[in-house]
Amino acid sequence: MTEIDVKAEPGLGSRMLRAVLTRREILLVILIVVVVVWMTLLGYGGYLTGPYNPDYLAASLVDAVPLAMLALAELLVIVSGRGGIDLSIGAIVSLTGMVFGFASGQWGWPLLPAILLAVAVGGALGAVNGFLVARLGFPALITTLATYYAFKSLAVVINAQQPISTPSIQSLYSLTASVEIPVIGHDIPNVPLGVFTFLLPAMVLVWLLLQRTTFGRRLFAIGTNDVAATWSGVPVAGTRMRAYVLAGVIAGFVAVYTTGQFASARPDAGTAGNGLALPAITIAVLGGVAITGGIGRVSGVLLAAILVTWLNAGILLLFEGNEGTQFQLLALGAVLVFCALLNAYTTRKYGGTR
Amino acid sequence: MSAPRLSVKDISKRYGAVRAIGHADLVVEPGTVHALVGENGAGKSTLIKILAGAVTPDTGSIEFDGAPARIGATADAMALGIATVYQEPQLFRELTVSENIFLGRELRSGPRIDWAAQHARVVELLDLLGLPSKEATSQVGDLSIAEQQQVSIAKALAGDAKLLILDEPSAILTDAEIEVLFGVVRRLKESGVAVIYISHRLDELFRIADEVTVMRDGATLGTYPIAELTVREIAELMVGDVLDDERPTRTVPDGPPKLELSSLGLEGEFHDVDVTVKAGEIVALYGLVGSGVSEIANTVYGIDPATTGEIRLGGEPVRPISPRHAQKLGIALLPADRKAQGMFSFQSIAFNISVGHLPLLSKFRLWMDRGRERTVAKDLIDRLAVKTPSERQPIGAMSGGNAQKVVLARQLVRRPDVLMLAEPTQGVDVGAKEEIHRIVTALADEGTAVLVVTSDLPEALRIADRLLVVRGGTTVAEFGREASQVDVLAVAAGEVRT
Amino acid sequence: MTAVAVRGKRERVIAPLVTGQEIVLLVVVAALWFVLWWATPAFLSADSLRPLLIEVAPVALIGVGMTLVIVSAGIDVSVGSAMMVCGVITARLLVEAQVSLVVALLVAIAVGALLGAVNGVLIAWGRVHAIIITFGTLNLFQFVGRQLFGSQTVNGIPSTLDIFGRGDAGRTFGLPHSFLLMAVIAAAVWWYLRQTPGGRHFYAIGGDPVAAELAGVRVRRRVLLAYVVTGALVGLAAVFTIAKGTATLDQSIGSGKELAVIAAVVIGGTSIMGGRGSVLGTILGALLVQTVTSGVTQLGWPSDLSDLFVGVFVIIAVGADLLRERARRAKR
Amino acid sequence: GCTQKNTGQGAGTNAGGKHQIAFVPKLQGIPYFEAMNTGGKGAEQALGDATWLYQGPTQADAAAQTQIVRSFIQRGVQVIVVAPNDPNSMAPVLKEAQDKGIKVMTSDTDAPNSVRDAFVNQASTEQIGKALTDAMLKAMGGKGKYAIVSCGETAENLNSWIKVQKQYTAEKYPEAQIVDTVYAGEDQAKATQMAADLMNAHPDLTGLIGECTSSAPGVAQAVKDSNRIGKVFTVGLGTPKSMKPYLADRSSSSSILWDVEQLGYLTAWAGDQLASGKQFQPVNKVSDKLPAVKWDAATKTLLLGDPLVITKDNADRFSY
Ligand SMILES: Nc1ncnc2c1ncn2[C@@H]1O[C@H](COP(=O)(O)OP(=O)(O)OP(=O)(O)O)[C@@H](O)[C@H]1O
Ligand SMILES: Nc1ncnc2c1ncn2[C@@H]1O[C@H](COP(=O)(O)OP(=O)(O)OP(=O)(O)O)[C@@H](O)[C@H]1O
Ligand SMILES: [Mg+2]
Ligand SMILES: [Mg+2]
Repeated sequence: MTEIDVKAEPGLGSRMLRAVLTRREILLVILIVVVVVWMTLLGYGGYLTGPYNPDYLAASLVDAVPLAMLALAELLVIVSGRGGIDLSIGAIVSLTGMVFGFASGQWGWPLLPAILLAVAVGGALGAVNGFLVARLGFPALITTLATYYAFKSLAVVINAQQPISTPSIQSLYSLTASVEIPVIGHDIPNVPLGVFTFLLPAMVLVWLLLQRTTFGRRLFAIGTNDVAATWSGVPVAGTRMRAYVLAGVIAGFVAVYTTGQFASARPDAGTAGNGLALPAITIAVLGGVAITGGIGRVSGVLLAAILVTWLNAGILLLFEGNEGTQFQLLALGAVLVFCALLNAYTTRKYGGTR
Repeated sequence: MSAPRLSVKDISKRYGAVRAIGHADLVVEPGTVHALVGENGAGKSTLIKILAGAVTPDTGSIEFDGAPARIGATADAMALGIATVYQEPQLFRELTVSENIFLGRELRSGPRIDWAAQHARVVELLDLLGLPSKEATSQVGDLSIAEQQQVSIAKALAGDAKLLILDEPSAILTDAEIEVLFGVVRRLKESGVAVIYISHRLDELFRIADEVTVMRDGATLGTYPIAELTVREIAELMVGDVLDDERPTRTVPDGPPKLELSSLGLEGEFHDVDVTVKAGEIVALYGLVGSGVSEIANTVYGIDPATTGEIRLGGEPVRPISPRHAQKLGIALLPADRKAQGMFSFQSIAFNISVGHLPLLSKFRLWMDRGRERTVAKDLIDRLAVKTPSERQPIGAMSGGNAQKVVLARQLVRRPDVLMLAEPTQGVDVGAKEEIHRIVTALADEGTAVLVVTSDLPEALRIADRLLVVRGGTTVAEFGREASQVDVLAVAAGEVRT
Repeated sequence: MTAVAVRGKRERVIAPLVTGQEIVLLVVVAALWFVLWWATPAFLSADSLRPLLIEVAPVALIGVGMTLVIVSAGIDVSVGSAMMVCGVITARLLVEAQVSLVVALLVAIAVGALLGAVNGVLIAWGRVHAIIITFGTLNLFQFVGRQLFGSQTVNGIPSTLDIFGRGDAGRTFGLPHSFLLMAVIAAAVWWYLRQTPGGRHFYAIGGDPVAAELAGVRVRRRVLLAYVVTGALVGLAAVFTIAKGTATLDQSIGSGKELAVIAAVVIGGTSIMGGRGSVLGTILGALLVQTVTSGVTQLGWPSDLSDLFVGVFVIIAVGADLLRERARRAKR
Repeated sequence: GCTQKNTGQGAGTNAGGKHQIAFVPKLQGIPYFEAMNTGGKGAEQALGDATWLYQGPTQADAAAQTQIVRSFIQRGVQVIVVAPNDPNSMAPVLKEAQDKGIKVMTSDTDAPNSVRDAFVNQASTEQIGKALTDAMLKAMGGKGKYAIVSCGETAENLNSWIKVQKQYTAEKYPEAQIVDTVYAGEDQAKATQMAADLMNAHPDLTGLIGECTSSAPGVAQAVKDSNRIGKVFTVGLGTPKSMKPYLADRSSSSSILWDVEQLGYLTAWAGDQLASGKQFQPVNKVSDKLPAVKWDAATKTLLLGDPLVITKDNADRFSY
């Protein structure tokens, strides 16, 4: 059994193709540029109903905040492996949002303790998922489907269907309003405050957590190969459990954010329509998170959220009437299927994306 | 003389950089049992997978009953009448025994399965193999591993096989079960079926085989009538001329045992295992597949805690209950199944090395000390001569030998008191093997107690100061450095020492 | 007595007819019905059970297909959206093109099968995880459905659809036709899964697709078949749903059905990991979910509590499944 | 969708200097809001100087509505009108619109805590609640038990009507009783099933109210299916076309609504007034069909008129 090195040095062209295909961030950046340029050109050509300009792009980021944050939550649980997924994340947003509403809006708690309570409740709900999945070995998909039903139901029942929107809740809007960035703000568009108060901190924290802490290492280890992780002495169940708890914590912050954004704690905040979980998972997958675990990056998720947000915002200007919101569905579905097929193809051709 | 049942010429097969088979010829006559022997990794399973259509060869030709045969898929092999019992059972836990046996070629009455006909046939087969007929409708998941193995055999027998291939069927069967199996094989042989029989238990070949083909390093060496050989001679053929390579001499420092296993046992796997390893000593545990040898290291490492006996570490009794626990006690294990138990494929080399030592390579056990991590990784890459441009390369893209060194490096970040190595050089090329041996010896020189669990005999003899043979789930003999391969193999394969 | 004895002696040549999970479910449903009857006696009246059966029919029907999908280790979250597409096409054909019921029915089934084929091809040949593909097609089918609705409702659904469960024309032996039809199809699929080689192959694929391929099972064809059958049943279920609705069809058709169906299948004992499950269990699961939903309303509890109970039942079902599997491993 | 919409002009202005009035309904594709759209388009024709825009979310969700409102802000329309799913949730984005110099309004459902310049009310909460109750009790003969099948749990307008119904029933019909209120979402089939469940749970039930346009036909259908026409009476807030078959076979006694197209018309008209800077009069002549629309300056509310009782006799007069 001799080993030989058969790999020849590939040319520049094929290296670039490979980078585009295997590095999801590069593909996403290209797609974002294509969308922005294409929309802008359409705008100049008069095909849009309103200008697709930096102001609009900046303002629409307000929608990217909860989406990207929940996609980060999904990133954590999907990376943890063994079919990890959290369908209940939107329901956690609903339920913790109501708890936050009670604390801040009805019991008159100051903001900080109320936020801490919401986050703690989010973590506790995530711990329910985590306990079932990590400690008892329940399949994640079906477990979180069950808790989705349960949490959603509790969120609606807890205040007899009523949203909470007292003046103290309404004043929270300032948490998310658009602001001018100090110093350089004069020359660039106003960006929603939530991007700075919620999304960026969450991103940085999750990034640090994944890339710089021992927890991140363990998480990638169990997601990549949980047998090998056991053999290396990594506490598999504890680490996986923590991923679900953290997802719940992030959902808690999102609950605070949406409560502020809409000046109202709504029992269906994360579950109205198709809910927030499906888009969050979609964004995560689009961002290059492998559904089989062990692969996923914060930057990919952020770029995917931005792509979808800006694409959606553009579609609303491109299509008038009800068509607009309908074409958003088409865009999301097509982009997801395209990226998934591409993923499968590159996995076969290059042995996996990174 | 009529055409042989099977005639294989010049088969070769590569898996990427690994050459599984370099050159194989094989001729099997109808109505004979043809043994195929060779050391682990010699290419036996690959050859039979080619015959079964599960793997396509790179070169070579196959003739069946005198006619050229193209075996592109398993269905082709089945159509020819080649039935295969794979080394790893390919059964479906949720289906019944009867369904498993007929899967893919169900007996039908109209559109539906003819359950009664299948049942009748299955009962016959089970009878033949000495299994109770009520098992026909049991789900396979409810059966023991040995019973599952017998179901695999029944499955192979269910079709009208002209050529039956059995890949190490006896490894997990009891003596009584083997007896039944041999009865079946003899009957098939009498009815004109050709049988290829792979086994590491050389002694049993004499009771069943007519001819034997020996493989070494991916090549067939030749075919011999079994009656002309002895266990010892077969062993010599398998081992080849590396037989008397020079063995480095090293002196083991005197001292109390570092690791002691006394009457250690694990229900259903092994029993009464007695081993001692001193600091600075290298001890090998050698046994054939199914001897229980592989489980011993796992037990010491806390994967399956022992059910009887005692483990002592530096004289103190310990009871590792998990790998984590074992590591805290200072025990490390290089796992046998590199891919499944050792590698984090799409993660970097540095990641793969540091993952077992996160508290050590972090600040406050929380924050990765990336500088240290890099230094440690680079240091180990140098020390182990891992061939890689950088510590950031993913391990999945590396050759087997280099990947193995990385997994080994993980065990060396902290120098363990006891280092166990399971099949440390399986699927590793000669050069890397050499280096791994050097590293292990160096570690022992620094005072680590080393226990090598291997089924690679030359390796065991080369690096070990002492060698213990495991057979039938227990330690049966001890050899020193001067032992000859043939002696050891003969004992392990069942020769009774007088 | 003697008959029983004779049967007992005869050798069983096939796996047992019903599994433990199914018996447990049967007992649970029976117990729930008893409790509800005790709390509100009207529960066990024809007027109460008939709507329940009509309501169960479409979910159970899609569940039959979903059982095939999940047994072969897949999943389909696009069924709700597919139902919307089938529904609007059928309704518009009936109202605007005035086609006969039979034609509309066949078109619904064909459209459903086509959508299922899209999923099946992408999953089997594109080699992408089923949940991702069907998340994608969920959105794509939604788009198609809404385009077909064109922001309008379809009004004046003809009363010929009453044949599926309404009034005297809609029932036989007091049972609504939609439920009966579902039962017949379920029985056929049950028989297929249990008795034919093709059926058993689904279990083999769910257990280990590579080994199944080695044994000569045509895995991709089977996988495709599972999604196509599910799609076709979604088409029929869409017709049932239109039939049980009012004279107006709106865009809410199908919304949220995927989760309800998956819940029913899992409560019915089908393992989400594939390889194990039965159609009978799925129907009992669907019956259980609807009983809980109706029961909560009939008891006068907040209707949203029913979701909580469904969630708890799913957890219990999965837990029981795990315990059984563990006991089995321990026995070995 | 790729037709030129903005021929060569800079951002923000619009073709021909017309006022752009954008309406965001709770949900697209349901007859009620599509009828409002029809009315609004009619106004566009009649008024001459206004363009009526309409874009609805695919899900009845505040977040989706906000996105659409933002795209309208970006288009630089002059007036944005919203029928909020959750009134409070719309307040912030409406404020944003106003800050950009856009006039903001609500229609169908109010957002009382918002900065809206006007609310176009179909009929007062009191009136609708009372009309529903009176119609129900008229059918039931002034006494008996009835139940309400509502839709979205959080729908502000439905909940406020229900509150009135409860009070008014207790005051005016002491022999009548509301036994249960259930929520079916925007799902007709679920409404039907829940109505059937309610009838079973309360065998002495004689009335059912379908509180929105999807549950109104639903409850009637349930009565029809269980052969209880004449024993259980239903009243609902249903659109004429969807209620017609049920009014005809008497499974529905009457439907309480208002002229939805006219509501759309009035909304467009009001938007046009705001855009051109005109003040509302205490009583406004909007069109021939709307000769006297009242403006309440204190609450900044335009009132369409009294609720309309739709019966089998007048159902044909409406095209939605
Ligand atoms: N799928 C594969 N990919 C890469 N290498 C492989 C693969 N299968 C086998 N090999 C390698 O080919 C060589 C021959 O393996 P094979 O399984 O044929 O040996 P064997 O003689 O059956 O050994 P054993 O006695 O241990 O069963 C080994 O080095 C093995 O690691
Ligand atoms: N007469 C037969 N005897 C034995 N095995 C058969 C026979 N016919 C088909 N088979 C095997 O049974 C399996 C199912 O084959 P079949 O031709 O029924 O597939 P299919 O038509 O796709 O299935 P289905 O009946 O589900 O549509 C295949 O593995 C096939 O090889
Ligand atoms: Mg082998
Ligand atoms: Mg067939």
